[in-house]
Amino acid sequence: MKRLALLIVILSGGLLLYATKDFPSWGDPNSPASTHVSPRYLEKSLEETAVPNVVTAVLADYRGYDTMFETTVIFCAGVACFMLLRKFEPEERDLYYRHIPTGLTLHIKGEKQIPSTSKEFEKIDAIWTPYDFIINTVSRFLVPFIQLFALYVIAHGHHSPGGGFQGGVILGASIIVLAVAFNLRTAVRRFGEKIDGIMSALGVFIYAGVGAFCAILGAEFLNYRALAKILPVGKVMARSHGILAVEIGVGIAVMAVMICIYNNVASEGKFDEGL
Amino acid sequence: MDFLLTHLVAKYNFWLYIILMMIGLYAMIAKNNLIKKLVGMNIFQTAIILFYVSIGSKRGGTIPIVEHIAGGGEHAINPTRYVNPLPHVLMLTAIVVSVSTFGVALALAIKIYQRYKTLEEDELLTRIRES
Amino acid sequence: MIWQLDLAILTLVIVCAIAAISVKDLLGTAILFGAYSFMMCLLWSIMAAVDVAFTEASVGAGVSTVFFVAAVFRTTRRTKD
Amino acid sequence: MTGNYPALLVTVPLLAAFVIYGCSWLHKRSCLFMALLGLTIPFAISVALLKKVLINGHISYHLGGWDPPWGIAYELDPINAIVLVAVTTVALVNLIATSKEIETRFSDRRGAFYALYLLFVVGLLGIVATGDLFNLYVLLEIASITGYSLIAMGDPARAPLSSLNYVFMGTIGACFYLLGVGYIYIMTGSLNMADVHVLLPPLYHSSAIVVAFIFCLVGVMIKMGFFPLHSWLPNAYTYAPSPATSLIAPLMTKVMAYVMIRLMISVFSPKFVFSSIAASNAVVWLACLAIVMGALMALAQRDVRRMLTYIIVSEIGYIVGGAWIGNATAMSGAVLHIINDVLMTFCVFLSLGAIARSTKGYQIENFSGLFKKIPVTMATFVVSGLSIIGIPPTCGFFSKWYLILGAIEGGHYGFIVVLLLSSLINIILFFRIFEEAFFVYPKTNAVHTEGEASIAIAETPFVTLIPLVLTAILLIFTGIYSGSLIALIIKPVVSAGLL
Repeated sequence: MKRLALLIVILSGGLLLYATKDFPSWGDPNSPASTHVSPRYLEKSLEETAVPNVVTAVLADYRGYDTMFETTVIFCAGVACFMLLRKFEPEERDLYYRHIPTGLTLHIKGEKQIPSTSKEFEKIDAIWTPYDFIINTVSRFLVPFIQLFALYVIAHGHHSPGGGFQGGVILGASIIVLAVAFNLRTAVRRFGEKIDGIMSALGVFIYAGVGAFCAILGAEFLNYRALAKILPVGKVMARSHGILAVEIGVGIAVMAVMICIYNNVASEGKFDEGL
Repeated sequence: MDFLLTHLVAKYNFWLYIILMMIGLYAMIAKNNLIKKLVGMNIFQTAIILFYVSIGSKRGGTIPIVEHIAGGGEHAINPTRYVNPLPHVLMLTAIVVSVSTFGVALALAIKIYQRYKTLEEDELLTRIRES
Repeated sequence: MIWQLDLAILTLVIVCAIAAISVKDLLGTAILFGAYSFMMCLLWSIMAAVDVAFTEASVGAGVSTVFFVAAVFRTTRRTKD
Repeated sequence: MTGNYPALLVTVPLLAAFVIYGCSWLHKRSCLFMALLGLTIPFAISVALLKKVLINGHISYHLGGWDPPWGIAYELDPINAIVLVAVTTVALVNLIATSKEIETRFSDRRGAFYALYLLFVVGLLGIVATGDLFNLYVLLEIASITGYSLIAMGDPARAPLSSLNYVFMGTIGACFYLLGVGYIYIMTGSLNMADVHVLLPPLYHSSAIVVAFIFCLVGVMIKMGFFPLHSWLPNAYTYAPSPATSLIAPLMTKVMAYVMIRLMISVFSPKFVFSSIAASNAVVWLACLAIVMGALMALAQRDVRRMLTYIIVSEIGYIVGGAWIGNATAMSGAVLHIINDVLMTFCVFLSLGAIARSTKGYQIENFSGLFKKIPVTMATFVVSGLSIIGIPPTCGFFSKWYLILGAIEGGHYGFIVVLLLSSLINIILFFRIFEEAFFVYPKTNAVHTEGEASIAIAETPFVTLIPLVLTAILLIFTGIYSGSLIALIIKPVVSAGLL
């Protein structure tokens, strides 16, 4: 196998090197890639979409259709992880509880369970390390700031690097931080599975829905210019607002999917104990 | 000397992605562990992303965020001053696709491990043959 | 562009990639892979692809590494190669 | 609104998938209804589009209102309109026919299953309709990721590993395609297929373009399971759950074959493909090898489902060979074979799924005495089998006929010999099963234990049977009308592309 691999690698590497000789030199401002299609984006995007960050303008407007499917890919991954891993039937296994006042650990075998109403006991993971005061406090303190930063990244994507994806991932990471620092149950209690599932669908639905709405308003699919009919702004600003709307959709979807994948992977789909 | 070195670095950049891609491809074919293959797959994808980003770069170009210039029109914006934004857009998509594939593949790997308690391909094949 | 820095990062990327696929501990692979992604992200920000770099920093070096560690935690650290 | 049909064709099932997944958390029973609705509308739209394309000719739809080289465009010509109709038909009929099995088998996650099902269809529809090279990659990944996860839901012992192997191979394929697109982009600066087609001719001698073509082609060939690169295919399709197999097995490989033809005609040009790269003979011989090896490996299987997966490998060989012979007749034959093969592979897998209800497994021995038990279902299986062999009234004959005509025209006599040989092998393959089902009765001890009940007619439920019979009738109808299919739809486009 190793020899075969080496052969394939050398063969395709050689082919690629052979092709490199005809490339325009690196960083050449006169290469076809820099002169054919892209100058229009740089020249006109501010004028046509009122978005200074050209990458955002191209991502969400000129090639917005790609981005819709990109969000769909993420959604597919979330649904796939849910479908592959999620187990609904509770498995019989040992449970561990901690008696909060005394700090004693209870190991319960079989099906017996301490009633969930009991305030004195707390369910803990099988591989449990005592809570670290510093980690807990710092993460609890940081989470709101992470979320605030994520919202900034989404909202300010028009003017600076960032946008729905990055913001969505950071939002998702804020919940994942909770799951890592405390335990999975805390995170799931804060952000339930049902909400998560609905939000992942909702986010992509916002994106595709804005597109379909433009079609209903009589323009092409995803032509945000049509939004000017219902928004009190001009056609160029309507594009800018349309971009913001889809970025928000992307952010919601990506956040929900990241959390969904993490929860399923970290708990093997049982949603009881994680990392 | 300085010119030679910059040129070398520049060329190095275009070849690097081939080296990385071949590392990834080799890992995907030759490695026995499924997770290692996955890492190879990711390196392979990142190498392609590097290639695309290299297409977009321009000597002396800055980041593709257009400055607000009072009364600006098309005269105010000189496209050669900014790097090509299109490959960046495409690669955002590619990064997202790669993380999606990665997530699905990890889920599959966990499912395989749950059943066979191993991630080594040869052990998996012998266990399948036995059962 | 500072070419010394560029060269150093380019070398580190390759080193990280080779290390990630050859280390015999999957948790180590996870961390090295995160480092690889982060080096890549630096490389892209050098090439002025800020959006791509931002995405890679949050997705590649951030969330994927967490997924990876979670998956290793749920499976095994041991590997023969 | 009719102007927006090309976009709605893809986005209606897309929106339906999101709604289904969202609703599955609130109300599980409405999922099936919405999924049916989400596939019926695109079916109607695709038929309307086919009609429109036949009347008005080429349709170009600019998404987001941006003109092509800058924005993304959908390009519809008669050929891809008819492939779209085939895809939506198969997806809709398969959903109706297998809905019962899906509902019982995936009861707690049916929302997710339907969502992935619809997204798979979205991916395929987009791949066929799109006129943008990068958009094709994204849609390809949608179809692949949903395909991986649908396949992995099958046999818990084998399906996840088969699916993971498919992930590795599929990702290499998609990445090679992406790399090829990158090479095209660096040389031309454009991603729109029509634009690239115009920009390429001066660059045909450049090594980068040749390598780009090779990488795109290899990537697509991995995805369609062309012979030396088919290793993922048999396992993935054998262990998938049967509703997913009868969706994925007919569609994925054929749609990728269509992508190959599209790359050859409307991105690169036949002139480049057949003259600049002197590889067309080699590819035809490789296709011959694929046909023979597929048929021989099918002969070695005792498991009927696995046998059929190898037949797919062999059928892909027909299409690739026909496309690379390089004249209009053979190319029309290849396009016709894509459509016919979609229908007949679908029919054979669907009837196999229905048969599997009454048998315990997919081994040939399990088929004994089935004609007595489920006569109608077996009849549809026979019709699809005859079509794959290529017996005249069924559609399989006609595409093979055009392929042979094209091969004679192009002087590829080896291809003709191989085609006939594989048809002979197919006769052996299918008559082995027919014989078992028709003449052999279940072993006596089985009759003793189960008594008369095992002989009693236990026909497939109507919800599966009616779509199945309709598909079988469609096979014959496509066969009868294939002359006009070629004359009206395929030939004009193909000859315009090839001359």
